[in-house]
Formats: sequence, structure tokens, C-alpha cells
Amino acid sequence: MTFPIEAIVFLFLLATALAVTHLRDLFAAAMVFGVFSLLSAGLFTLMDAVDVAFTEAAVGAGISTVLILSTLALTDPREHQQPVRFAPVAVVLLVGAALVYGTLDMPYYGDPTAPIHKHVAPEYIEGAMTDFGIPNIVTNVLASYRGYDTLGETTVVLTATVGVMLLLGGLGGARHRGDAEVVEAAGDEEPTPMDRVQVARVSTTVLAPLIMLFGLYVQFHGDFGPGGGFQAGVIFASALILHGIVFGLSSLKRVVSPRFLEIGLAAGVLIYAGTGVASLFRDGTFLDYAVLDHHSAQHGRHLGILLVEAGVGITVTCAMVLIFFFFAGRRAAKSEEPGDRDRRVA
Amino acid sequence: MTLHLPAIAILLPLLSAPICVAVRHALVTRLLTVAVGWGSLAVSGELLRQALSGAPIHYELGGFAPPLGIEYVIDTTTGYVLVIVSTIAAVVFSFGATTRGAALPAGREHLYYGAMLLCLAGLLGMTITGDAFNVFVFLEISSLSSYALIGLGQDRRAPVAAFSYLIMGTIGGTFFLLGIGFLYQATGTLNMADMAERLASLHRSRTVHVAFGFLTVGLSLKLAVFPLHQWLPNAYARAPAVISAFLSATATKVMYYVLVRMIFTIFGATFVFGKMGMDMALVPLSLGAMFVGSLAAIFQTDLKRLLAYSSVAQIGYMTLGLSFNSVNGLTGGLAHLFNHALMKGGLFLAVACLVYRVGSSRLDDLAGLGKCMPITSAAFVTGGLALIGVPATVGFISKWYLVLAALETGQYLFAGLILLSSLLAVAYVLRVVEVLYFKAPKSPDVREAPVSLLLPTWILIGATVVFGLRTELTAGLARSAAMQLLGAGS
Amino acid sequence: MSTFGLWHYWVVIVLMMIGLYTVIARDNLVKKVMGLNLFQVSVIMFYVSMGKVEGGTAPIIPEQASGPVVYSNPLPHVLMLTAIVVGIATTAMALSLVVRIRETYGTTEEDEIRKLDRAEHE
Amino acid sequence: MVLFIEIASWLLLVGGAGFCIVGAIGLLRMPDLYSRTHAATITDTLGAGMVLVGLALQAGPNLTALKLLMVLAFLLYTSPVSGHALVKAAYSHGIKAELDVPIDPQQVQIPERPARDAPTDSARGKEGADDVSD
Repeated sequence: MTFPIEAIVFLFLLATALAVTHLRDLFAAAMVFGVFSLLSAGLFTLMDAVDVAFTEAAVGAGISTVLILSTLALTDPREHQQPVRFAPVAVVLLVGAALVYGTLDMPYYGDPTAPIHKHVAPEYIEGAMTDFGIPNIVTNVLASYRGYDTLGETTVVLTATVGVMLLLGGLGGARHRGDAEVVEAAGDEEPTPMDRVQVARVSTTVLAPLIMLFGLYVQFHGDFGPGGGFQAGVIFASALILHGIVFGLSSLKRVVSPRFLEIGLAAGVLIYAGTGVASLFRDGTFLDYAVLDHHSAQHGRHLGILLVEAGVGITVTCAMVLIFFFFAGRRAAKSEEPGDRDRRVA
Repeated sequence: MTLHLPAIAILLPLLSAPICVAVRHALVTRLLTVAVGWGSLAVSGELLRQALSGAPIHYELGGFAPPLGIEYVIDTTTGYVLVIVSTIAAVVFSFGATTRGAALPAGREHLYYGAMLLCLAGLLGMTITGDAFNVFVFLEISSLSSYALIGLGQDRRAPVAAFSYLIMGTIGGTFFLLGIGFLYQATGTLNMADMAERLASLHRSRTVHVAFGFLTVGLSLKLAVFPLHQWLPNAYARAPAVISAFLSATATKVMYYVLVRMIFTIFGATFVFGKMGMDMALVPLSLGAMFVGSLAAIFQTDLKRLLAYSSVAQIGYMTLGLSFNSVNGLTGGLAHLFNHALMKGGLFLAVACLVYRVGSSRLDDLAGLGKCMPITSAAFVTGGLALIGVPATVGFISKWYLVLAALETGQYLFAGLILLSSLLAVAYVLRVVEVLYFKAPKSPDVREAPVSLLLPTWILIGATVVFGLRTELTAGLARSAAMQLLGAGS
Repeated sequence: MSTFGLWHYWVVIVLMMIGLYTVIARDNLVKKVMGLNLFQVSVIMFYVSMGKVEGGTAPIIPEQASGPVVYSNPLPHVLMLTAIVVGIATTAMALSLVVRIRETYGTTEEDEIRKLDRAEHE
Repeated sequence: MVLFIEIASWLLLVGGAGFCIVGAIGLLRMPDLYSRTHAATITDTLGAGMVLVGLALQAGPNLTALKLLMVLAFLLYTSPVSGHALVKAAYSHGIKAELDVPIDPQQVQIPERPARDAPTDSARGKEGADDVSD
């Protein structure tokens, strides 16, 4: 029985999860949460889920840690002391016991005769070469067999970004200002120490283009290896966010204005749904790419998957940069109003 | 083109939402939203007609057969719920001042309409899909957009209410995802029909029992069934009145539909009521909801919170109808779906008219408005009577079927409890009537709400009376839907 | 090895419960969001561990396939790409609500917010 | 020849792991931020570097080895920059280094910044005041 490496990774995961729960310094907790996400990405690689690992590392460890940190920059860094409550412990134990009871009739971990490996998965694996000729089966299933799911997923990204723009639009609840003003106000506030740091500037100017190039590589490499629209979008956005952090929001605004990003956000979803509607006009059902090319169904599916992944990439890039704009733009509103201190004591 | 009608039903709101986000013009996006509302009503009506005339419609997406690809399944119940959601959407979207109650930053109206369209797309997508995991995806779309819309309320506590709704909703959604994971592990497929076939032989598997448990708890959280309803009163009370009108009349209804779909299509009534004893759990919770909801509503000082607690009670009626597992019971439950949507939608729109003029929905600010705003107050009273279940209103129809179902199975106690809880409803409706009509008006110069606000309100309130008299559309449809479900289920 | 083959699922369930506990028990709103993330990532781990096949490789077909190659199940991976994106979307929305709450209440502790509400309510 | 590469890669791997442990211990033991970054950079440069080179040897002369060396190049490029940014930010926020000899502020001449950065000094002055309350 070879020693399961996952055991070690699980050990670290348990340690980091407990650390996140008990650390009262929220910045440290955010960092440990980033470690947790990275470890889970490692675990997914061990479980042969390379696409999920790539996305979890890029989205889970990358973007959610950046978001949590930028929120902590606007809020209090320390959590209040709090006794252990017993009602939640009871609820958690009950739910945990129910789940463990549920696993008793499950096939063992890695058991090849499990029902899920018998029913639908074999057709996906055979179909990859016959219908598509695309080696990465996950991309086939993601974009065409269950392409409607991924359309829903892209719409989830659109919904979240619209929600963030609505909630963080104006600076401070009372003063209503359009998003242009939000970013304007943030751009010309006191220059953060970062922008006078020559080293960071030079390294960013060298690095950002390489990151963008890698993002494009991931976008088109999605058919042959782990990659695809989501990961590419996040990587591309991280290059822009890096530029925004080092050179300040106003220069990022000159590179990609919020208006342009809003249109890009909508354009991605429209490209995706548009590809589906295009197959409607050629009397295939919605999102059926085979009809897109009269000569060969396989070529049609290639084209469909390419367009769909491009749509996803555009939406995710614009979404991540917009969310960064509104969180970072909020820093201008963070100047501690005098009323804040005493209101907390009330 | 009619061959692709199911796809168009979802594409209409799904495509118009990004268009709203891209086009920054408030008026253009407003007109687009209203047009999409009425358009989806027309498409849903046509789909219901097709589903009624023949066998359920199957529409395969992506060109692959069901177990591999995803498919839409539209039977009578699906068409019925699609019509309910798009009717409310059409009327609420054409309400005169949709952005009035929201603390919208300047130049943001186009995103507000985009979020409303995304919520509609999520609800329709959840109703029409025949794939278990796809329900989760569209559940997240409708939930995320409703968190944002609720967080926009002018009340300073709106973000807090939206945050607690987000936490409870996401836990519910993740329980739902866990339930699907257990089902997928046991059956190997995600298509609902395929899953139902394979579950027939798995009634003793503990994985399936736990899967059923987590799916039900997850949906009860989203449906605000009695013990898990804490998020609903704050969410609907703090949100802009128009959003409360839209969500109270559609969101919980679609969650109820998913619960019904899961019980009768995936697991089958024999497994759910026989083996799992679902009715033993659901009946006390429903009765609890009816009494706690109504009692809490009586002591509220804010009109929107009062209506929100009454929603908790009305959801108790629906789940009670479900737990009888009889044609009459299910007919009562499904009919109440449509009736409650009309009543609560109309009442919240009436409150929106009051808030449009007075600026606050606290009861003592609304004193004496009966004289200054006669039409709106009349609308509120009519809606209140329907809530009580006065004959010749829709409320009476669904309570009639519930009592019939209770008497049919010999539970006279339940019939008595249903009537008793209606008396509680009388209490809180009369309390509002007393505030509106028998108190000196605070500010006498309040004018009546403009017609663009009153017309949609009276469309819904009028419907509560019209459908109270001619019941073949609501109760008749609910009955044929119940027969189809139970016929398929047993 | 009767139930020895199930320990992967049990460890993942323990991680889920740590996340759920953090969401329910902690008052700090940002800590709640972290707990929610822990809970969702653990559910993703549960799905992925379902898909693993003994001796299987990543579901990518190599060019020179030497003999029959055993692949892990690709379907859970597709579902989990969706779940990760739903997780990040919920986190972004929750954190923007936390920022709004912080600006109106001056605090991100739930018990203080309730105190301020009650104080303002009387 | 193969045996030699085998030994070399294992030596590198074990050495890299050793340096990571050294870095971790240093991170825990060092008194203040500045000395801790010294310890942390050991893990980045030597620790990860040796492990990557060891793996590249293991993988043999093919594309994977090249990719591993590119990762090493990326690491050697970015970790000093992030270390520098971290320390620069800490210094401008006025975090003081813990020195054995207590310096009295008059003696030490903190190098005057060019006039352009006047606001930072005032900022640091204010920050300094906050230091005590932190």
C-alpha cells in the first residue's frame, strides 16, 4: 500500500483551516487563508484535477486573498475576543455526523467500479477524440457538452460585478457620485509610497507584458492542457492589477477606463450567448456548435469552443479589474470620518 | 422559430441584462426591461399552452442527448410557474418608480435594471432546466442579484440585512450542492429523469437518505421554511419596496417549485412520504410557520416587516399543502403559489405607492392616509382581505383546497388550525386598516400616487378578485399540474 | 480494509465543519466570509475526491497513447470549475457589503452592529 | 553518468529542503521585521532554487526541465522585488528596527529626503505618534 501523499497535504490543510479560525489578527488570517487555497490546489493536482488546481490557485489563492486584504485595508485589522459558543458547535457536529453517515454507502476513494465512472464519464472520454479531436476532455465537457452550465457561470461573474458596482458605486452612502468620480478621487489622492519605489516600477514594466503573454498562452492552450477562459482571464487581470497597484489607479484608468471595462464585461457574455444563438439560425439547438461549419462537425465544434472560451476570458478579465477598481477606489473614502470613532463606542 | 421557444424564454432576459450593462442610458435600459418583462410573459404563456396540449416538452442544449448534455423539461407545473414569475416580472418592471426606493449612486440606473433582469433570468433558468447541477448555477445567479438589490435599500440597515441573507442563502446553496454531490455519487448522472430511474433501486442507500436530507434543508433555507426563516423579514423590510414586491412574489415560489420537482420527479412520493416520513417533519413546521408568522406580524411597527412576516405564514400554507401528499393538498399548495404571488406582489406595490409619497413605511408615519390616498389604501385593504381568505378572493380558493385536503384525510385539527390562523391574519390586517383610516393624518397635504404607480398595483390587486371568481385558470391549472405530478410520482 | 477507503471523505468533511463553524460562530464579518470560503473550497475537495480513479491520470489524452490509458473522471472537474467561480463571486459580493456596513456603522463586529441598531431603534 | 546525475539531484533536493527549514527557523527566531526578511529570502533563493534545479536534473534534458528552470528564473526575479517592496513599505510606515544599543534620536541623522517628499515626513510624524497606541 503506497503511502498516500494526500495524507500530508490533508494534515497541512487541517492545520491552516484551524489557524484561520483562531487567528484574531485578520491580516495573518487572510495570509493563512491564501496558504489554505494554495494547498488545496496542490491537493487537486494529486487527485489528477489539473484544471481545477490551476483555477483554484489563480482564483482562490490569488483574487480572493487580494479582495480580503483590500477589504481589511478599509476595515479594522483585529477581531474582537469572543468566547466559544456551544450552539454552533452542536449544529456543526450534527451536520458533520449526518455527512459521515452518508459516506458509509459510498464507493471507496479511487474505486474504478464506482457508478460515476460507469455511466456518463466513458462517453465523455471516447467522445473527446471522435467528436472533437481536442485532447483536454475537461475543456470539451466544459464548453460543449455542458456549455450551458458555463454560460450560467459567466453570467454569475457578470452578476457579481454588477452587484459590486451597484454597492460600491458612490463614495460613502450619502454622497452620490458616478463611478468615474470614484476612480478620479482615488487617482489623485496622496501618492502612495509604492509609486516612488523605483525597483517596483522597473520590475513591473518588465513583468506585466510577460504575464499578459502567459495569459494569452493559457487562453489558447486550454484545448491541449490545463487552461482556458477563466484562468486566462484572471492572469490577464492580475497583470493589469499589478500595474494599478504600482503606478496608481489614475494611470491604470488611462490604460483601461472603467467605461471600456463595463462594455468588455457585457461583450464577453454576449459573445458566448451569441455563438449559441448563431447555431439557432442554422437550425441546430442552442449552443450546438456542430452546425457552425457545414463541412465538418468537428471543425465547427473547434470554432465554437474557441469563441466561447474567448468570451469567457474577456468577461473574467474585465470583471476582476473592475472589482479591483471599486475596492481600491474605495480607499479614498476610507479617510476616517471623526464620527466613526465615537459611534463605535455608543 | 417556435421550435426554439424554450431557449428564447431564457435568452430574452439573459441577453438583455449584459445589453443593459453596456448601454449607459437610463431610459433606454428602462424601456428594454419593461419590454423583456412583457416578452417573457408572452413566451411563457405560449410554453404553458404547448405543455398543456401535449406531452412535456424536451429541448436538448448543445446538440447532445440528455445524460451527456443538458436539457430543458417543460410540463404543466413548469409552465405554470414560468407564467407566475413572468406575470409578476412584467407588472413589477412596468411600475412607475422602480429606482425610487433604492440608494442608487448617480448614473447607475442601467446596472439596477441589469441586476433585475439577471434575477429574472436566474429564476426562469432554475424553473425550466432538467439538470440538477444547472439548478444550482441559476440559483446562484438569482441569489447574487437579489443580494445586491436588497443591499441597495435606503434604510441604513439594508447592507446588514443583505449580508445575513447572503450568509444564510450561500449556506443553503452549498447544502444544495452537497446534496447533488451525494446523489451524483450514488447514481452517476446529473439529469433529473435519468437520476429518478436509477434512484428507484437505491431506496435503502444511506447516501441517498443523506442526499435527500441536505437537498431539503438547503431548499428550506432558501424557501424560508419556519425555523430557517430569520433572514426573510429583515431582507424584505430593508429592501426597496419594488424589490420586495418582485422577490416576495417570485423567489420563494421558484424555490417551492424546485422542492416539488425534487420530491415528485427525482425521489418519488413513495420514497419521500413513505420511507423518509417527510410529512411528519413538514406538518409541524408548516403549522409553526403559520402561527409564528402571523403572531409576529401583529406586533410589527413597520408595514414592510409586517408583510414579510405574513409571507412566512403564507409559505407555511404552501408547505402544509405539500405535506398532505394528496391531489387536493397539492392543488391547494400550487394554487396558493399563484394566489400568494398576486396578493403579496400587489400589497408590496401598494406599500411602494405609500412610501413614494410619505418616504417611510413605518406605521405611525402612514397614519390617516386613507383619506389623502384613497385608491392606494383601497388597494391595500382588498389585498388584506385576500390575505385573510375572504370568499370571492384568491386567498379563499387555496385555503378552500387546503381545508378540503385536511378533511379528506380526517385531520379535523389541521382544518381548524388553518381557519384559526386566518383569524390571526384578520388581526394584523385590521390593525393596518385602523392606522390608515381611523387616525388623524400626520401631514394632510399628501397627494395620491401617480397613475403610473397605481395602474400596476391595481392590475395585481384586481387579479386577486378576478381569479377569486373565475378559478379555472388558477385552481384548474394547479389541479392538472398536481395530477400530473402525483400520477407521475406515485 | 472495510471503511479504510473512505478516510479521504471524512477529512474533507472535517474541513467543511471547520468552515461552517467559522461562519456560524464568529461575529467578525470578514472572518465569516473567510469561513464561507473554507466551507466552499472543502465542498470542491469533496467533489474532486469523488472523481479520482485508482491509477488514473489527468483527463488529457496524450499524443502517443501507448495502450489503454486510465483517466480520472472529468465531470466533477467541470462542475467544480463552476463552483470555484461561484465561490469567488459570492466572496466579492459579501466583501462589498462588509465595506458598506463598515462605512455606515464604523465597525465590522456583528454584536456591535446589533447594539447600534437597538440604540438607534429606541 | 546517470548515477552521477541521480546523486547530484538528490543532494540538491535534500540541500534545498534543509535551507527551507533554516529559513523557517530564522523566520520564527528573528526579533523584528527587517531581520526576519533576511531569513525569509533564504527560503526563496537558495531553498526553492536548489529544489528546482534538483527536479530539473531529475526530469532529464527535456521541455519539463526547461520549464522548471524558467520557474527558477521567474522566482529569482520576483522574490527580491517583493522583499524590497515589503521592507520599503515597512520603513515608510515607520516600523523601527530593534537594535541592541538604544540610540537616542538626536544623534542619529535620518537622511533628509528631497523636498518633494515633504508630505511623507508629516505622514511619518503622525504615524510615529500612532506607533505607541498600536
